[in-house]
Amino acid sequence: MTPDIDYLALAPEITLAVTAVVVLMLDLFLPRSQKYWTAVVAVLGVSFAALPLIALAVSDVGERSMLGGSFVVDDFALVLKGLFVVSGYLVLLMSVSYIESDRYYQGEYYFLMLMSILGSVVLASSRDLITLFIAIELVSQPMYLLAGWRKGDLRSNEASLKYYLLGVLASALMLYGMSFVYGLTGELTLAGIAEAGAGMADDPAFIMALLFMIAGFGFKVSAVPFHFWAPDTYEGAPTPVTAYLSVSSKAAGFVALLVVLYSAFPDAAGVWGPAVWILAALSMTLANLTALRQTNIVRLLAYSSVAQAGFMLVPFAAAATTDQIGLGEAFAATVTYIVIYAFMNLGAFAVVIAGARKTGTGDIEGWGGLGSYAPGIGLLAGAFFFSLAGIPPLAGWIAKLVMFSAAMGAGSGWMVALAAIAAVNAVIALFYYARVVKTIWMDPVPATAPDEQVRTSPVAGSLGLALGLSVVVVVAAGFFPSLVTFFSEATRALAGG
Amino acid sequence: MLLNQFLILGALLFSLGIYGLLVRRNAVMVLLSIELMLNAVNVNLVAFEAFLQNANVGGQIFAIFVITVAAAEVGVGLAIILMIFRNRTSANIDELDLMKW
Amino acid sequence: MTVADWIAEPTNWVYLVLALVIAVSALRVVTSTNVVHAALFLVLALAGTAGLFLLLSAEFVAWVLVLVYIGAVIVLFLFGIMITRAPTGPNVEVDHQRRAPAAMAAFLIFIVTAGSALTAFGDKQISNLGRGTSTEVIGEQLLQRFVIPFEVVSFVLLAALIGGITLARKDATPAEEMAREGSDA
Amino acid sequence: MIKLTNFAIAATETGRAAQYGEGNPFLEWAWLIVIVPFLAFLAIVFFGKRLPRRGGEIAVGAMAFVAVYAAVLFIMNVTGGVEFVGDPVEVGKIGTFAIEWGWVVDGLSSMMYLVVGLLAFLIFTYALGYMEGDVRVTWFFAAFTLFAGSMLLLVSAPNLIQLIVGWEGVGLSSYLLIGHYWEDKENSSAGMKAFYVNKVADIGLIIGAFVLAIPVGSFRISDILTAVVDNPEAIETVAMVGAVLLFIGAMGKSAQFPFHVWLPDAMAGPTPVSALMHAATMVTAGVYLVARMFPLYAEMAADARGLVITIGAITLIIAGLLAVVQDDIKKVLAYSTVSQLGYMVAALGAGAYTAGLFHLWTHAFFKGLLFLGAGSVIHSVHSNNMSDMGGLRKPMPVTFSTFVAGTLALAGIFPLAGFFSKDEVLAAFNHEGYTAVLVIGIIGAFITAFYMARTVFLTFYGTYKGHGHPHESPKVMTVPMMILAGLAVVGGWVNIPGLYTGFTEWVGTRAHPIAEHHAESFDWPVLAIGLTAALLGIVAGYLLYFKDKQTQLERDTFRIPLLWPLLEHKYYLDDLYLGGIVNPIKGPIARFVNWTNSYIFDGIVNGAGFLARAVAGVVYGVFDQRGIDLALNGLAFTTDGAGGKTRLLQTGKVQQYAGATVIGAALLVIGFVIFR
Repeated sequence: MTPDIDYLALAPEITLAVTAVVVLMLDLFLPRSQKYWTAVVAVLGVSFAALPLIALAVSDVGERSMLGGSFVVDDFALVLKGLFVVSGYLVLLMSVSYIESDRYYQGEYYFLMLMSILGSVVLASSRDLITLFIAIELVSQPMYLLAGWRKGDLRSNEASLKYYLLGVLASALMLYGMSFVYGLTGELTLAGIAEAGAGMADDPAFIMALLFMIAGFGFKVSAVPFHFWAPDTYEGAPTPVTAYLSVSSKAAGFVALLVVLYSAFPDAAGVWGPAVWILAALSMTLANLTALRQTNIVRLLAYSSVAQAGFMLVPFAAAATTDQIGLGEAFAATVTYIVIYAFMNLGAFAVVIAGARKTGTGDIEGWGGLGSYAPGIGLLAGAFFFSLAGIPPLAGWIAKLVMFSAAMGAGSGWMVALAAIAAVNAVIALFYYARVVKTIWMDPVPATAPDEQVRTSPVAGSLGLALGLSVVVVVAAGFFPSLVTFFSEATRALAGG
Repeated sequence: MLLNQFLILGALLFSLGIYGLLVRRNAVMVLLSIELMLNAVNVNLVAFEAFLQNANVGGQIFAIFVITVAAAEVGVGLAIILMIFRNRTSANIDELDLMKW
Repeated sequence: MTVADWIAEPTNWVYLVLALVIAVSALRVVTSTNVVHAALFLVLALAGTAGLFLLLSAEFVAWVLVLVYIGAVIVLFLFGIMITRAPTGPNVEVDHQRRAPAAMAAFLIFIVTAGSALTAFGDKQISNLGRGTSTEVIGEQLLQRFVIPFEVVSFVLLAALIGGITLARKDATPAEEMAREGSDA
Repeated sequence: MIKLTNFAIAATETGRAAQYGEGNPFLEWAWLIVIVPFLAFLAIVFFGKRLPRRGGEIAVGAMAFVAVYAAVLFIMNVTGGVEFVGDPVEVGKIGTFAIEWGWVVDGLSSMMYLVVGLLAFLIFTYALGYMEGDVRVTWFFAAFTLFAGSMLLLVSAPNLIQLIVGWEGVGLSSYLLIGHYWEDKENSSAGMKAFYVNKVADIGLIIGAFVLAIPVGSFRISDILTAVVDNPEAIETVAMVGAVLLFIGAMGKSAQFPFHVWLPDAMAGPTPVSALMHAATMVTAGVYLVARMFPLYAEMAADARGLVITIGAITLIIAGLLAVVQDDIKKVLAYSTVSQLGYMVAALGAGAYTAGLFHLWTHAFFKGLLFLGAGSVIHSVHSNNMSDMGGLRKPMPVTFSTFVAGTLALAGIFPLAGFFSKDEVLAAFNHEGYTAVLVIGIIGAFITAFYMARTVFLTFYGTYKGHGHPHESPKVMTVPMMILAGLAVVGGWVNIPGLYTGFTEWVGTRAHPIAEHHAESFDWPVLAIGLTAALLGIVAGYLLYFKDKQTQLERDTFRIPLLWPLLEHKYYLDDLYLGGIVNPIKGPIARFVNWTNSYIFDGIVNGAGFLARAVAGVVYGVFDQRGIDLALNGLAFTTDGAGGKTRLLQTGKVQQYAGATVIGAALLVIGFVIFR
């Protein structure tokens, strides 16, 4: 008896897996001077993975479910797979010049990156606890290693170990929760859990299981108080890896949260809604306040990304106090925010890579006057940071708007309070985002700046491409939100709204 | 047999693992504690499986996956510890605080 | 169910012995001052767990545990301990001074986990254990219902293997590398 | 007061039935007004540097287009009335809400298009001369175009989302422009301050928009206003909250107390920016918002109007007093703007839609003019401070005469523009029964005239105290000033009660017509008192800053007032006699008049002038600089300080992180189990 496998539905995963193996093989046989081929193959492979996604999106079969509903390719999965492939593509582009410039292991780097992307793509389709768990592990484990990829750098070592230890702890908590979910409901598929778990929302064991799982996912999305690894790891890890951690890895955490909370625990929204409310409020406030005092740009972005995670969690909290339509709306709001956030944050990290090359430092002070000798980078920095701050008409503003809409639409006093907290935090965030832009444009060039030749050296082509693609999306989606909302609206079916 | 006699043993293992994770200075010993925690999950899963008697033996399958992943995790963890040891000639994790605030 | 009933069941005697072994060795894992001892206590705890699994008629999982953990992982650990020259003698500072807060946190978790188990399952019995789960069923499930995670977990292992080797291996100096490149060409 | 039932009648009564609407190509293509500035912005960014005037010509060209197109629309409105909402383009969805881009052409927006387009065109032309040789001319014009474009986007908005986008765009580009001379740290931080203060208030706008849109189910302004008129239960409960929140946003942009603190600092930007910002864009946005949502304030949220009028009144008096003690000529004008905005807001709060907008209209001309004049002076003497000026009447005749025209218009002297609009505002206060506000308004009129007279005398009379030789500005700068001077004179003649009230009809055509009281003739007592107050203000300024030489020398140093009339005013009277006015009637009558004059009349005038200065000094020193600034800085400091504390959580020790994670998870569980 062979399992019924829909190979078209699995085509993106297969493409990525084959690419990864090819990259590994190439790395084995290529001489050192030819290693760049691994990068080319990796980038091409990720692009090819988009083709079956498009084929699936236009095919007539609405929803492809296999293996007893534990692996489903529906609109939600397609949209998120698309996001993972595109952001993976951008991260690979950002990696090329960065990885080449030092004595890094290129072939293994791209292999591990592809593994992690593969994990996230599998994750988007996972609809049972085991597949979900394995997919999350495949996303994370390569990242534990890649965070330490600058082997000789003590900070990178430390980043790796901190991420690893806390990651494993989070996995253990999540697994403990999952084991109880299985024990209580006797089901592994999310649909089965939703059915069997209905009416259990008051059971302390059920609450414990649910909250432990949220803690595990909260680690991935770096929500306070599970965020502690993020600033240290972001600072120490190679910057493209950080970009991946703050976007794809975080998005993977959100995908897990979305599918688990909305499709496995819809009846327990009264538990996870308030829990996420607390996480959201804490994340926004604590991270924004701390970000005010940061002097390192990557660390600033780390706290910014924790705060952004808080914003993304807001609609979850709204879901608890709303009806079925509002549930779908909250779901779509989170997806919209994730998609927009992915592009603006990747753009911001691409700017950081380009800017750090030119200024020779990650200290914000050292970036003074960057706008005068690299106006292009300066403008892009302005676009991405203001987008993160939610200034219209950049895409980040749509994200904020959607988030506010979901919060206010729920109509309960608690949600209005959370919306107010979010609003205050949006203003606090403006302080540190605008400060970076101000430094870039309005401060004098510091004496420690590198010489003319370094400052005016051109940006690597691949990095330029990544910057260009992200800025196009960030600007275009600001004017035409449909570019994003068309996709996120398609996903809301998962929440039944 | 009671189901709970296994679950409480699992809870005990899990808590001891957490205690070890928080209190051990040596990185290898922290890894040992993590193994305790994952093992607690396995105890839970197998006990639940025995209790539920599911046809698809999901609990046991889950436990197998956990064991596999735990093995991979140990490999990754030891690699990281080795790398750090090479740079600092110490595997004490409380000495790692270059990055803070 | 009274205590007398519980003791009347012979399997519970087995359980009691195994549980004591597991609990004591787990405690020693996190308190022993000698890393090698700690690792060996972990072996004991895992062996006890494997025994529990047999008691719960999960033979396959029990043997996987023995083979993978005791056979491979612990060996890996011991290598790790040797290579990192972890403190092996007594009287070495292997713990923090902050035992109390750590114990508090662990105790909180114990309350939460054990408490929820108690409220949820009360005196539910494990019965009808039968002859145990056949390996055939597990194999079938793994390759049918769970074939995707099964394939994916192989990638997890591969990634851990490749990445682990890359991180852990000693880098050649640039001169050595040049020489090797030369010989390649 | 307005009653809900009047609305149906009002629709037929006030606005003329609009003659132009669907199908008219000018209206169908009116979105060009909004798009062209943005295209110009892109063109300047990409090609500006290569052009002879570094991109300025593109900016001026774009604004000329806007001005001409707006003029066509305006003429269409004047001749037949326009009421048109373009088919919106749906660009996305937030849940059930559509995000749309669209454009509105009606009485209100066509008036604003014209004001923005015309002022922007004139000021951009002026800026060609003013900014010549600046380091970042291209960048300046790019941001300036963006500024005007954002304002037009805001004005054209048929829905609150588009309005907010334009709103934020105005804030962002103003930040860029205020910080233009960023080499000076103070300037870039002034830009930041403007940005932050606005952003804080914007929260009100954004949340307010949601509060109103959610029960209505749409962000379209017309839907919301229709709901207001239809009076459904759902919106009734939130109308008040929504109206107040929207008004908080308006307070930020229109620099109403206590959000006014950013505006004077915003003077750090180049003068053309100040001119545009104060005359037509940005600060008028708040007034525009309240006017656009007027039916909401008139009907459901009538209680919110109490807040509106209170804030307006407080702002007008406080800012007016502040203007008195400024030495920086631009700051005088800045506080003056704040004060005049207070008039507009208070008028809207009193339910006088037309009066508020009328004052916006006339104010645009004379305040634009005054800023250009100030810029011309600054350009010439290279200082903002009036203590470096004086005696500029001779070397700068055009600037002088146009500036005086602007001053008289602002002071509200017959028959200049400000006279009619200010009188209409005061009359509205009187008619609606806001006596206290009327009194404040009249005192404000006195203060306005006083500080403007002071400015004119200190700048253009006396002796020159600066360095170098002042000279008249080039044609490219003076011609826009002359045009604006002309408008400052005649701008008010479009709404003369009892004679010609075209303006009332022009702004009346809109989808939700406004029912309000329109006086058939002047409110003569109010007119007389208001005009007298203005004249007294000028006289007081004249006495203190022209006749009183010592004051002129000491400028703003305070002197004991009681000695002063005794010493100086004899001289004044002598002068008056020598002038030949009183000479023929020397004798007891003359002496009596003389005595009355010096002891009572002058006493009142000068005493009031002194009092104004004293109060202003206190308000400025204690309240504005210390109180509000401290609060703002304190806020920044507290958050920053909190950041310093929260930072400490990140100890760098991985096991403490793990502990926090574990305890966090455990406490969550315990909390939920216990509290459920």
